Amino acid sequence: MAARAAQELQDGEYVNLGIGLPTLIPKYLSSDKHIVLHSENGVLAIGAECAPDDADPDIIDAGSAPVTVVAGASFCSSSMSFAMIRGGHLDVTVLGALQVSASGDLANWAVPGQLVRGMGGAMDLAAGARRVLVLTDHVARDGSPKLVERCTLPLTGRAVVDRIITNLGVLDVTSDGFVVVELAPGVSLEVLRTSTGAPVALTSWSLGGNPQPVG
Amino acid sequence: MAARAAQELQDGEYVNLGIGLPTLIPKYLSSDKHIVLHSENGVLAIGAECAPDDADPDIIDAGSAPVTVVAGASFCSSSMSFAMIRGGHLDVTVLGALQVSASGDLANWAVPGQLVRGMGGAMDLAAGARRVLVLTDHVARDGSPKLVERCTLPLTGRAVVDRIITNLGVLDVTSDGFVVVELAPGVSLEVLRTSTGAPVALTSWSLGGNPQPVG
Amino acid sequence: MDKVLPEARDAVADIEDGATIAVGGFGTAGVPWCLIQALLERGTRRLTIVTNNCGINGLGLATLLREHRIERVIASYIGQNQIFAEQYLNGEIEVELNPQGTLAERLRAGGAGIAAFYTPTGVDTPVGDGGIPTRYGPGGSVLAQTRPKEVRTFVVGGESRRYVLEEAIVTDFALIRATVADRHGNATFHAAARNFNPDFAMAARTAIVEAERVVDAGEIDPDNVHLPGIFVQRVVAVAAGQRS
Amino acid sequence: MDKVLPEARDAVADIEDGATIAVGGFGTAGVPWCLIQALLERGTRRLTIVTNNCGINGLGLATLLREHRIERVIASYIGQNQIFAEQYLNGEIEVELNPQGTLAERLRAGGAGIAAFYTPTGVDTPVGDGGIPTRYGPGGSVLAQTRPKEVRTFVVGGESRRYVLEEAIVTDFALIRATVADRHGNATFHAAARNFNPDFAMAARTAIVEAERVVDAGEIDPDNVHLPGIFVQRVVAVAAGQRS
Repeated sequence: MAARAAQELQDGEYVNLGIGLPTLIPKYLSSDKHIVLHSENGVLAIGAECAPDDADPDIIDAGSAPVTVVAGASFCSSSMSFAMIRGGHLDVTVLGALQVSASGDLANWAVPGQLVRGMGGAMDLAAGARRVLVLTDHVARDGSPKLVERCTLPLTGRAVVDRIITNLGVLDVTSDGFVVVELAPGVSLEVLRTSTGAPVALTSWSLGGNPQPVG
Repeated sequence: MAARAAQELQDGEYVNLGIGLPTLIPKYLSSDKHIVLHSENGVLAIGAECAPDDADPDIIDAGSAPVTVVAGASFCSSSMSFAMIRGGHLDVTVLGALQVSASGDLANWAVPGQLVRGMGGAMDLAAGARRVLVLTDHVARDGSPKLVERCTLPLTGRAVVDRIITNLGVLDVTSDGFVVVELAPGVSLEVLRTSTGAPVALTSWSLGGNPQPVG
Repeated sequence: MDKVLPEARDAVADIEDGATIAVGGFGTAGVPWCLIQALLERGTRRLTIVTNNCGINGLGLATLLREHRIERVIASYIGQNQIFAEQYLNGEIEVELNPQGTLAERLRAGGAGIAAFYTPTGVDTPVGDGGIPTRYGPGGSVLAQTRPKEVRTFVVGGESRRYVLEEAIVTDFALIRATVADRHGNATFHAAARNFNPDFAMAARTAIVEAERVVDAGEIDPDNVHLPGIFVQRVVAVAAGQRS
Repeated sequence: MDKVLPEARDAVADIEDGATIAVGGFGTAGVPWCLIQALLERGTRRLTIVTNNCGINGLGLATLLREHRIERVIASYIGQNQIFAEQYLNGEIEVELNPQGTLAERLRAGGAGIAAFYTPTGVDTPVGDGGIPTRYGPGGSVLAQTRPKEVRTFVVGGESRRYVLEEAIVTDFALIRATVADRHGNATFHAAARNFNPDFAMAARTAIVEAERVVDAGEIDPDNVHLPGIFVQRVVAVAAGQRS
């Protein structure tokens, strides 16, 4: 999944990777792409994670992990870092999800009845990045669909998600709802559809662009 | 007048001096006071003006005059410079005036029927500085009073002026209108009053604090 | 002009019970450890703390939570901060959760004299619609929750969109950790230790900086001051790496 | 990643008639002389220019005014700028005057995704009340003037006060003069040449930087970048002191 998400990122893009699964993406970035990674605690052009022993305690990412920076990096205040996010200067953000609706609503920060642990920077990223990718398992641990007609959980943002990458495939959010772009190897359209809580359309475009067998 | 205004500035204060008369103030600052001068084009801790030949063309004040900076100086963007102003971080600003009303309204940027040349930073300074001093001739060139009951010119700010220093004396703006603080040497209260377009009160405090003969 | 005080305890000596304090830091970076420790030792109570995450791994602001000095927290993230979560859930503290960018911008606005602003962040979520628990009662019942905020449509750059109104925050004090500060209060920050520190200093009536190195005025390049001295009232020297 | 273009004319080659352009500079400091010259040579017309003072002593943006390329100016100060004054008075250009801090903040807001904000500046003046001439007709008659803006009371830090609502500005392009820029677009400014440049770059869809020195990525200290490369799309090298 992280490898597939890495393919979404284009040379020259400014990208923020949410905590969790998305942090695995850099490992899969091909070296001929120059992607500038942003971290909302005021770091632009993050490099590799580094061993705690080599770490500069002041160079951390938004998950508090020790990191390095690459040539062309800059540090800034939180208000400036979120000016980048909210002002539409990030090309892409990749976020995790609890639920994504067929109209692109994202819920990833709170579950009623459980302790609310705070939204951190997720709402700013959802509202501000030009393209919002979601990277998530296709279904929840209890087997219930995460891709749904309408989110039942509190939203992180309305109509913000552009594309969803799961262990079963890649789906776009369109004005007609979910559209399959790719199926993961060995996954049938039928499996994808039964694992999804809303209709999944199959466009001729997605057929044409899809090397995997469909149906 | 500039010498008298210089006495108003206290050790350790952050001060912005408007263009025109107020720029003469630094010459009269006693050397035992450390005043930090701010210029709205993003300079904090301006020093002396300097000869054009010695000038760094990038170090100018808000009047585009070449200046120096002193130890402890910093440069910043315009938005940050006005954050200092609007956020109440300046202790004092000294501005020129076309009119000041008895309730502290200031008019200093536009005359109906004449070309409006822009307010520049004057409105931000009037709204933002903790203390607004006005430094001006007591009457206009045509002899009409500049200190008036109500401003007839477009305002720079309402109820913003704290103290006025003129060639005739020093007046405070209070809830009772103008109150004389000092008379300039050789100026009688009568002259001050006939030169002022609103009542001028004489408090016992101002009498006590005033070495000049009154009346 | 010399804003340097001898000890951290001198710098926090007038922080009274009930004060509102913005505290810089994100995770372990840029945390004013020594000022927090001095505040703990001073014993001040009923504090309102504005901060991103209110301590980490039991350290920093978590030490004030443990001693029950805090009654209200304005933050963006609780995460795995166990004592913060506990006191929120058991109703001991009131918590107002903000999107992280909104939190930074609210204090930047307070420092810049802006009363309120319209942001796209949080529209059609509980941030704009209200309903985020702010205080829990016995058995996990919700005693108080956030109220709906004004939402308005603006056209910016030709694009029509809805925005939520967020108000500025001004605090009594700010506790700031800098890498270098001069005697006039000018400060610089190393790497991600900058984070909320400059914004929070601007928002406070009295900003107190602990700096790993204190230098004379003129030693910091005027082009590279991250926090101008006009926003800083007090400076205390601490050792690099010193955390209490 | 290399944002450097060979010549200023390459950097402005897609600025079309009718574009809105924010142009940095205050007085003679931080003015993008070479990009303005390239725009002049390109011949682009009907421009809306956002700028503090629209040229000085007949130089900079005044050269575009002289060639009648500008139809609208959003600025804070005309001062002794004779051609600016003339074209405002004779009705050739439309002028919207803003308090200088409001101008900077409107573009900073545009760059930061804030749609609008409440500022104390201009309350109870023609800025808030309306009535500043924006276009003159024959004989000095006023053809159009600013409209009243919303005024609202907020309590900030315990103090109740009235504020006026000001909206963000986003532009198609920004022309920026930097002292040093790297190939990724990170830039620094010397002294008061910074002024509006970082704010204006943020507010533009395409920010073009002319830099007195262009260096490889990594040569600017990451702690001292004044304008992060994420806000910059194009870089052009000019000689220090070069003005056209």
